[in-house]
Amino acid sequence: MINIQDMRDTARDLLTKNEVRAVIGYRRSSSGMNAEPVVITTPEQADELVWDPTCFHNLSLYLVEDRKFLAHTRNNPGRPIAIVAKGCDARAIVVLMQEHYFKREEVYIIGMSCEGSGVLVERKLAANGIQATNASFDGDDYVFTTAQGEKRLPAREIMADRCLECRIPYPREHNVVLGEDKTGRELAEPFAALKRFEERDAGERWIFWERQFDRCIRCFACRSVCPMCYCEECVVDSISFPVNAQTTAEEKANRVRWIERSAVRSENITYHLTRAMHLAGRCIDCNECERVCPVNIPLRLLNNKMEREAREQFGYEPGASIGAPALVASFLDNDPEKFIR
Amino acid sequence: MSEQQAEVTTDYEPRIVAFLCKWCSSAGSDLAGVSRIQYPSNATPITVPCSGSVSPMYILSALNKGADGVLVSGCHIGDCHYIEGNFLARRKIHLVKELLGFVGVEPDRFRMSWVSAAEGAKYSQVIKDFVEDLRPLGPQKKLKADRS
Amino acid sequence: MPDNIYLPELARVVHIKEEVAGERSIKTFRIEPVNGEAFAHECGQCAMLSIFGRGEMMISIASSPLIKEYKQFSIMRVGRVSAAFHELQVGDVIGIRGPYGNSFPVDDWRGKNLFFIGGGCGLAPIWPVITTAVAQRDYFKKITVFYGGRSPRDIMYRAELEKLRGDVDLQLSVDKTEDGWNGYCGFVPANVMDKAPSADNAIAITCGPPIMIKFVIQNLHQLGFADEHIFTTIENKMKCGLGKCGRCNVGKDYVCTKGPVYSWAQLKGLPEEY
Amino acid sequence: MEKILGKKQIDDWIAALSEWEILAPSVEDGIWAYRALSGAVRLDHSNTTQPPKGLSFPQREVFFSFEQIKGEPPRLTQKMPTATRRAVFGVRPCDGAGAVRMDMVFSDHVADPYYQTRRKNLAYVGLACNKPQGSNCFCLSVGGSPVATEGMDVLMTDLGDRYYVSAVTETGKALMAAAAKLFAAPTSVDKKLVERTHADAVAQPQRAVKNVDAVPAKLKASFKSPLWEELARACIGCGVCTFLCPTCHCFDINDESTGASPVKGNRVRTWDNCQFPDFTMHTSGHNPRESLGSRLRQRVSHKFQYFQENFGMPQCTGCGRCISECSVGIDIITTVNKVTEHAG
Repeated sequence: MINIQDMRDTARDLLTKNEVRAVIGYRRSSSGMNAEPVVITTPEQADELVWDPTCFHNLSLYLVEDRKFLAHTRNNPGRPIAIVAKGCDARAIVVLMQEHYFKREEVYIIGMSCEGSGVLVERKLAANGIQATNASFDGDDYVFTTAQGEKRLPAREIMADRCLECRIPYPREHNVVLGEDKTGRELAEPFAALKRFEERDAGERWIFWERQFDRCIRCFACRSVCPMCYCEECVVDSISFPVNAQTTAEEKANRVRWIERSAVRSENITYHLTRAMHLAGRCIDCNECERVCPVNIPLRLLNNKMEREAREQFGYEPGASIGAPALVASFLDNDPEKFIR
Repeated sequence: MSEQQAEVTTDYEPRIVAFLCKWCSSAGSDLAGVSRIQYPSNATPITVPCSGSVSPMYILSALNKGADGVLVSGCHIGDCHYIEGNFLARRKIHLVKELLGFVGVEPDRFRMSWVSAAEGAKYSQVIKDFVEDLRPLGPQKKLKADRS
Repeated sequence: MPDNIYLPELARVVHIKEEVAGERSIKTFRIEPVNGEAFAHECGQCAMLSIFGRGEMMISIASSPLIKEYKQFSIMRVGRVSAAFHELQVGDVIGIRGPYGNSFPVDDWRGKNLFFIGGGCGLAPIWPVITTAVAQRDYFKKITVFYGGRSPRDIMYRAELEKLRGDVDLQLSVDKTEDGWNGYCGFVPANVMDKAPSADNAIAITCGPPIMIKFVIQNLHQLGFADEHIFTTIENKMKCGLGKCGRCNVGKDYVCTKGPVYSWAQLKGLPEEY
Repeated sequence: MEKILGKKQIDDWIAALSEWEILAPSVEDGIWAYRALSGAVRLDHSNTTQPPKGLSFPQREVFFSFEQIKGEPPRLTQKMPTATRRAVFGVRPCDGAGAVRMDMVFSDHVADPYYQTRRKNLAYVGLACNKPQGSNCFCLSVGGSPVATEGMDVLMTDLGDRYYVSAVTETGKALMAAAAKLFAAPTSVDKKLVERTHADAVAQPQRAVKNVDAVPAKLKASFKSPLWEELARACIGCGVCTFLCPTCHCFDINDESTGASPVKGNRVRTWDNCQFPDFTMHTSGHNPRESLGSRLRQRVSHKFQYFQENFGMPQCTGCGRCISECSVGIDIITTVNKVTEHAG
């Protein structure tokens, strides 16, 4: 069991000794039970930090934001930035380093093991009729503070599927780590939803996806929350994004309009499939895209499909090692090719 | 309804967008032409530097813009002008194919082949087979943009 | 206003003139309505021009409201739609809707001295004011036009400017001189300070690159111009032109309806988001 | 007109509205939305994920189509929406208030014909909120009320086994008149009960923007406050808060191609929003609102200052969607309260 105070002490210590310029972590939000991301820069703020089953966010997104900001201001800060990272988040950081987005020494990883637990799903919680103001870990349980007093539930009942299926709930890449390494734990069979879905025939699958993609409102929350979607220019915005004083009229005029802005099925599906392809071998299943979707599009199915394909066909694990090549920039002599004529 | 089906089988000509690598498959298609090998004119060839340079975006975009089928064709394994471009294509295209099938697009709408510069006959066969396989599927409407 | 505010009228390009060559070239397009009469406009107003299939863009009307037969637009080649404009031939048909925005209160300025200070393509938005004032020469006292470009080749409306001599005191300048240039060499704000026009009974109208405007305003203040007597136009990205799409929103104003013309006194009350 | 309708008779009322297309809240894929009614109406909904805004201001609106044959002038064909009369059941008062604000925007200066065509054929049959719909409701603090009639054609109040139904507009009266037999005159008991229900509804605890009247001046004074960047630090720059807002109305206009020779296509309006980084970007690359803080400031200031200055009321109606659906906890109530407190 992790003592939250240890995390706060670690952060405070790093800031006091000036070893890092800021700590990216979680704090309590103003609107209810959930944690929210925070960037603290003074030792006094360390007590704001929290660690509980609502720490959903993959904070490595803010490492990307930080990098973009530094590039924009042409600032070389010298000291690293620290980040509180779960197992999945740490794998995301590894992918970013694999892609040379930043260097290892520029990040200080405060690893948090999920041990035998994981983050909760608000919808599952609501289905249990619990309206809580606070949530906390307690071994295999979650404990909630509600208007009717303390409520306890086995974590498995409302835990996120991706956490139930997670085999490596431990940040292997870290500077310090809190909690035990429970690698190999089995709370649920991986890719369970994917397997169930693939039992349907192609016609049913299309009918399913048609309904999902029709619903997309193109708020781009999935893209915005994803640490891997760091491109300066996305195929979706290729008309107006981003120009600077050096961009020539030719460049702007000749940009291909891959996808229209209209939120209609054909454009939505092109967007989501393109995104799934761009995440192949990079997505570490933090599932933030699905969590933030206001219209419940099951994006995890798409990402899982790519992940399993990479694992089973190419033996590829995303975020396993900083030195590993990217999935689509490498190959094996015996890659499948039966489909080729 | 039966009238419509009849229309599909008689008037429907599948439109194929074919991404051909400039070193092998494009030359192969030229050879088919100069050798006067008969094959259907359903494919619109787009020459690309290498099959490895075909972005999944091209494939999705072709389907979005109304292609009934998409072909990616490159040099045989071991013959890539850029040494490993077709190895990379093989992996990438596998993923695209899986993803399209996963969302319920008919697997026969998308195809990959290795055609060398000497294989004019093979190129014509690939196109013939593709057209025949596409015909029963009817027009591709799933990913095609409806901009009414 | 037409019933459907988003439906453009068709207009034919009848004349094209290249003002400035180079990477960001400027061309002036004269257009006439295909059917019926062109809408009336006032000095400083804008119109939304379309090339169908490419899109729309908001451009200030560079011809005087006194000219009814055609409208003129000077367009710099910077983006998707403007690049397509530069491909146009005489006889091509485009779309136009408008006029949009407020205008320079030219009638209020009768009996005053007018100082125009323009830089680069910033001459176009104030050009209708200059030409209208010259056409109604008797209404105004002294008219002075300061205008500068990077080099002599970047001076737009060169021939038209020269024709104004006699009616106006024309002060041309270039940042960098070339052979054959016998005008002022230096930045526009410096030229203004050098000639130091009197602020007595005078209105200053300026348009140009933001950095130029910044220094011009400082210099005008030094010369004794009050904020209420300095006018400029601002630009923001626009899509509808009708105060709805929200892009040009700055403070409580939608620039497309409340602007683009502002006195410096008004502009000081707006957030700097343009 | 004030009437009583038995709960079981609401489906009969709807059946009598044969000239109307009926929309009502339903849940599909875990999402509450106003959808075409199939089967019996359900009004036990918490507020819908999206407001009914899209019915008058759809995410995609084709203005006209164009075709340009070489050597000929372009042919434009206007595409005005068809005028189907639609009645929406179960609209919550915050969304009714939202419709009032949308109406202002789309009729101010000049009328938007696409919006107007859809809106004038749209009737809102509202449902008062006897208790807040969620933990982030704050209508009372922004000049609204859980029992407000603004924007509604009819307002229904749940009295247990029956609805107290008040017509607000002539359209509302016509809707009720279409099934006059189903409605009974309210008794004095009904009248007392509805009064008490409304009073209780208004007395329910809600979150609150503090002293909303003083907010515009304080926001104005806080334009350059460093607090904005701090408050926006976690913002991911997505469009959730604006796309789900009942009053956000920003849009983009683009030409969508349907053919290259001859050039054919549609000019299309799509929703857009001030939180996307390219929203205000000039062609030159200059961007007046480059940072996340400046964009948060724009959203909040537009809701609480600019709209107030132009239309005399805050644009925000307190539905709480932007708070509940924000994935990183950006909270418009806290934001306004913090900034105004800081302004002193």
